[in-house]
Amino acid sequence: MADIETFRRETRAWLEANCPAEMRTPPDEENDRCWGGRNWKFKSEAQRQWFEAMRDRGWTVPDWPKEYGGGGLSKEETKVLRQEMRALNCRAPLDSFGIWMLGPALLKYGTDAQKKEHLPKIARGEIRWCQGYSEPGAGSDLASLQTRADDHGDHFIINGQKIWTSYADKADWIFCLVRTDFSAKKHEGISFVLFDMASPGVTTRPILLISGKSPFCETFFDNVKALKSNLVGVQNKGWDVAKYLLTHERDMIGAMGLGGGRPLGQVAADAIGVENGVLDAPVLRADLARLEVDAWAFQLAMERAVDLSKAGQSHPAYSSFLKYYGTELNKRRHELTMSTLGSDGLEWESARSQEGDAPRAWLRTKANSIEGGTSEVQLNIITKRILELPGA
Amino acid sequence: MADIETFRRETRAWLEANCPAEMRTPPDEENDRCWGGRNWKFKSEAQRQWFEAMRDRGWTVPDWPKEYGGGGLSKEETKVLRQEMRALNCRAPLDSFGIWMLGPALLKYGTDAQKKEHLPKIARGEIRWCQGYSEPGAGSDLASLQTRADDHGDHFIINGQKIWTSYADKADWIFCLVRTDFSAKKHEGISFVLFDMASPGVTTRPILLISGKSPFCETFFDNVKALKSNLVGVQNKGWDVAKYLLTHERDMIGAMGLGGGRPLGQVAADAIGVENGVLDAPVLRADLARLEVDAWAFQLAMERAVDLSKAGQSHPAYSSFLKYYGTELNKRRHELTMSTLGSDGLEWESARSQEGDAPRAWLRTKANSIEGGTSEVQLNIITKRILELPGA
Amino acid sequence: MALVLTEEQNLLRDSARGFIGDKAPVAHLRKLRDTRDETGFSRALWKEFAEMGFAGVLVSEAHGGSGMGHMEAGLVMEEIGRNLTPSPFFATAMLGATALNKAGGARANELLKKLAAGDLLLALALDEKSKHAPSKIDTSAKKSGNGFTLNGAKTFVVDGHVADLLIVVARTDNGLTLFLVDPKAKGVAIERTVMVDAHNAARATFDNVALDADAVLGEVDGGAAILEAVLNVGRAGLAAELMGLSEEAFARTTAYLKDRKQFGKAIGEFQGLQHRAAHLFCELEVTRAAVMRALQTLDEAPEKAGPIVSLAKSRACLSGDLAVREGVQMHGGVGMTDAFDIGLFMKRARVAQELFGDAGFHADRIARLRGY
Amino acid sequence: MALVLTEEQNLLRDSARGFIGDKAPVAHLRKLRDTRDETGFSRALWKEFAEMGFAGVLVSEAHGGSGMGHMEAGLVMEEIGRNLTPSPFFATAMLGATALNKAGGARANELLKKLAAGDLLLALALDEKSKHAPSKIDTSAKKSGNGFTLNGAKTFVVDGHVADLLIVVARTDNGLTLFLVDPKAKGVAIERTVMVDAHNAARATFDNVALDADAVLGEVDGGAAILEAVLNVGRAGLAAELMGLSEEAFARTTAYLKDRKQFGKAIGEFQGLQHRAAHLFCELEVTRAAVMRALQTLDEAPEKAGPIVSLAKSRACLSGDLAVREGVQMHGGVGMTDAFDIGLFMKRARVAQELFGDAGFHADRIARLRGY
Repeated sequence: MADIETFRRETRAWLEANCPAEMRTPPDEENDRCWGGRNWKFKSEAQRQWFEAMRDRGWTVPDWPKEYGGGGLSKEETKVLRQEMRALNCRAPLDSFGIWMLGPALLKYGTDAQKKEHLPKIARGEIRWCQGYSEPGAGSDLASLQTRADDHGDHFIINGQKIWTSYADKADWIFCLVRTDFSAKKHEGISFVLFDMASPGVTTRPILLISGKSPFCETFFDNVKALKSNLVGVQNKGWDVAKYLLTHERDMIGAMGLGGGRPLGQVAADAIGVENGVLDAPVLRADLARLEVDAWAFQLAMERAVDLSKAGQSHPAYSSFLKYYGTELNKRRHELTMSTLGSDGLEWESARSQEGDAPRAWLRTKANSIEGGTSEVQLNIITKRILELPGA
Repeated sequence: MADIETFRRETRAWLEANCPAEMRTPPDEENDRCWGGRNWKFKSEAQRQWFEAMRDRGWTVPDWPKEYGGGGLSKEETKVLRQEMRALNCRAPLDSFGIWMLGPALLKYGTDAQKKEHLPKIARGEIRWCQGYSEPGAGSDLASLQTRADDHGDHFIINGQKIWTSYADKADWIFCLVRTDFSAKKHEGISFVLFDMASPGVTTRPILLISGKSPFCETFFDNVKALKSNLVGVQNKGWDVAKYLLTHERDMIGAMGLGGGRPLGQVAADAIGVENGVLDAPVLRADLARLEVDAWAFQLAMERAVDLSKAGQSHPAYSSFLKYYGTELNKRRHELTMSTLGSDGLEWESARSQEGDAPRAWLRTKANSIEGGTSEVQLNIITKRILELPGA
Repeated sequence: MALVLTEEQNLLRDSARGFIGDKAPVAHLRKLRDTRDETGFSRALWKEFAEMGFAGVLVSEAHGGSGMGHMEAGLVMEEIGRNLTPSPFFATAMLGATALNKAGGARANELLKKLAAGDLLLALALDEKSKHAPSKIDTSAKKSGNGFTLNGAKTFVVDGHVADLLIVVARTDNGLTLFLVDPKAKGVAIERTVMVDAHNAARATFDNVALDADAVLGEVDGGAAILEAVLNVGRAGLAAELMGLSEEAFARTTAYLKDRKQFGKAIGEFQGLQHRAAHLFCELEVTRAAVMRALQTLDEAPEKAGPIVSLAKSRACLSGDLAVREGVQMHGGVGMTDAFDIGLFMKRARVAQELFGDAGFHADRIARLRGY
Repeated sequence: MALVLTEEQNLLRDSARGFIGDKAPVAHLRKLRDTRDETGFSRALWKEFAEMGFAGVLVSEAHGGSGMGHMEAGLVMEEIGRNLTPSPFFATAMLGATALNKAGGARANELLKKLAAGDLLLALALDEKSKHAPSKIDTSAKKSGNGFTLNGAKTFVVDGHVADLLIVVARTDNGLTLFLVDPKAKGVAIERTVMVDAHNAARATFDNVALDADAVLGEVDGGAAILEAVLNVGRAGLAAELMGLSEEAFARTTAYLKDRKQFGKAIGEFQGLQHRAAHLFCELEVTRAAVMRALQTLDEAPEKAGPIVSLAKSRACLSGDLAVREGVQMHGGVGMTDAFDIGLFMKRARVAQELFGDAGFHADRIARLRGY
């Protein structure tokens, strides 16, 4: 434990020295994140400095091996780094589907060549990735996807359509599920391939959401060529990779349950007022108190999930619990945020409301329990894999 | 409307003159009800007086035809009678599964002879009935029942076992579902027969409930003889009668959602205290307020169900809604009653707690959403028959 | 009163349903929103509302109205809810007409006539806090010569930016007073606030606004009674709107459950969704009974309507909220797209909940009335 | 601290699970109940608890205990919960030992020794109202000569009718003071109250009870700090008990879902029940994390434990309540019978919720601490 305390001290000192003050304020969801990629423009000098300092230590991906651009930290050290970053309110230096989703899958299923090719570019924020999973007819029933990849020896020719491709219009490469065997049972003819979004035949069209934002796209493939050297895992066994990756996506989305920013109870106290020590909206107060109870406990459950995983005691389907609970909690938090803000929270276009920050965030949360596998799908997984009930 | 107002005035006057003061206090669930039957002993002279006065007017079953011992009142008059009885807190003169369940089924499916034989005895409290439906292997899936009735020309010989037969040990006759055709599909070989519980071969055994009470029995039939003249409806078509009767049972159980007695908010105010105008248990108070909102609205929904029925606008499966909602509400009310009473409500044996009145009533409500078709079965019925969703 | 519609009410509902569904379906709202329409509703359509007798639904025939009742007004609100129709019906025909009816007098009667003809738009300027709180009024009207000087700020003023007259709730020496204020008067500033539901709302500030004595609606210091009547009517109307909105959202959701296929079958075949849909059906039925009784009470014993109106609004908020949340979730991804209507139902439900007190506000009010 | 058990803790849990499951399964409670046992638990078994080191789990080795910690005590409580075991463990080994530890001094140390050996039973006489309210203490101890005169009435005193000494919370001149009171002293009346869960509880009244100066536990007027420590330990212990109880109820329920057939298949094949079972699983996991952190905090930073203990108790009440309600409903008719165990879990859960504050009490407490 002495070593880890030394590590903690040194890390804290380094973060204090290297994280600019501007990078220690809560980011605006839409405008302040750093996504990297070929065409990335930093939003500020502080953002660039912070990104580069972290990148140079490999701390955009602290627990990846150093040879792939990572920091080579142990699980314990990674946890300490995260704790110290949280203590200083440091922003993430780089947000990336490459880090959260593709990277872990490549580390497990990629060839040496694939790891060497793709992982450092992810770690260094050089290539921005998007995910090609859902299709109009394949949502919860993802395995019924129909995008076809015809085998042409050293490459595939891909035709079809994806939907809900986040930031497809801004991404450089895509990791994509395609059907490579139409005669096999539906889970068995799927492959997992990577290709450049700049390839001829790729087009994207943004989807406007009810929040008025448009992070998602429809993506069309018209005779797109993808090299077989970028097939991850075994041909027709892409479902295994997809499932593995989905658990990482679930962890990420589940973490939304943690919330962030100013405690809602205090927001409410300021907005509504306190009389005799209690909020002047007694029924709302009961809801806020119950949310606080569940959210605090869920935060501990997230912490425990990491500890279980470190101790090798985690159930492989545990991420479905975190995803389900975290997203439902996040929706509840935003419902209560709206109730707390009252009519001020309903303004959609005004400087006063930061162009409807609160209602747009509220509406955006409604997708949490749909994307990455609906809440219903998570409950099915828990039923089948953890409770082992029949017929699930 | 003039006539009905006259009826209201006269009814009120008659009730005031004929309902003894003792019969205008809330009855103790266990001890004060009047069930009638061959072996009935009145609990008090007032109970006898009130029963006989009402019986003689046919008002134990006010809306049944006079020829069968009823009051021959219109729906409108029946409603007025009920309102006036409620206004004076009059107890029901006679509680009876014959009135609530068998009677309506006989009125619809019975032969003239059956009606003349059985209905007046129900109306006059001379025969007490019990219901033989569930079996150990046939609960929610009632139609899979196995009690067999073999056809012997003018009579059946019945063998098998029933469970959850309320008051079987006190009843004079039973209306019973039996299988008369073992080769037909499960809903199609069932018949609905009536027989005397004093018949040779009938035995009953009480089932002790978690509430410590025992209104239910296991009931065994060992070569019991039942006359075919007491077959209700068509042989092998008893399921139609059973379903019709179940809707009446559901209305009855759903009515539990109305609650009764002292408003829980006031009980709480007395038990816990009020500070600054609000209960000194703020989170509990929010739950109580929400219960009050839902319970009051449900009371109106019950009233609307009667009005819809009178207007011929009611859906035949509407009783499943009332049964589901009313029983779930009643469970919630008793949970909150327990929370309101605190440790005083946990005493199981003491004069102070009336021998655990509150906890026993609380535990008893847990059966509400099981008996008469579980909540899950009601939701299935609503799904299929009202929402018409596929595959339900 | 029986909790079923009379023959006449059925006819009115059918006619409102046909008319509003035809002239102002959800596409009507979309168009107003997407063109950033300055008025926020269709003036031509409002004239037609007047011709149908809807503008004057609560105005007696003596004053040029159709002299119907609250039950009937509720039926119109329900169809407005079903179609998410932006309309002055709420602010003018329900709130405005009730204020004028209750105040009485020659000027009010003259205004009622114009209102019923579709020639007068009103807006109630009441709330000052972000959460509805009719007891928290800081706006003041100080006596000044024969008249008053008005100061204060109001928020969530429905139709505030298009109203011909504002009805402003202000504190006077011994209570509350309602004033009819010309929005073009000196010292009045109106800011339209674009809301999440693309319906009208505004903020209004009053900076030493000079009012004549005849700006008073009703009696000086007698505003509380008028306001209570207006709030009862408004809350019941919103409950009816939420009822219509919820039922339409639910109908669209069950249709989608029958239509959308995953895992080789309609998603409505999955019992997990079936039970939730059936539960929602029950919640809506319970709410409908409360809303009907509230509207009936406004017609028959308006002085007793407070608690039952709170019940209706509380229930309509609860079941409306559940209906749109389940609606979006059960629609899955397409439910999240702006191109699909279900999200518009969620947006309007949120605003209608917040207006004049949400489920918690009204549950609290009932608990207080019951002494706990 | 990681939210996983250490190797030693795993061993302890296994040993507690084996021992308690073997010696005191649910049938043990049934027998005590059905024979109307006068003690309400098995004294012989309590001796074995002492031999296992459980009686002195919170007593240091210096005072004859096993010197383990709260995490370990929580593991024992969890197994007690799983088996619904009536035991002095809660009142004596958790509450009593904490009070004595915190008070210190020669007499306390001597009592700790007896306690750890299984030769001393204690009971905390705290609550006076039917809802837990440690701030509402009317019982008073007035100075009288060298000692005090005690007057008041207490309720919900766990093990009150069998305790060798009562720890009575009373109001003194400048605060609260804890007193060690002999239940056989003149003026003390104890009434055993038979509770729904067939566990021990009593009412106690004190009518001019004369107490010596050395009856004071800790300092005069210094009871609040001891009481806070005792309540923290007790609440966390009850949370752990509820956790064990809930998980066992859930395990029995999922087993029944696999076993019971209706409509030609196991009822666990119905998605309506599946989703509810899966949701319940999640609620229990969330609670477990909170309970573990609360117990850890009692070991590592007890002075900061107040809020996290309230979190654990609040969560354990919520998920415990859900577990037993779903348990009975999913068992259907047989779940309603006294012959089946699931109802006993519901009964005990209700009592454990009420003891030392229910979910609402602790949610309210957290909100107050957070300033709203």
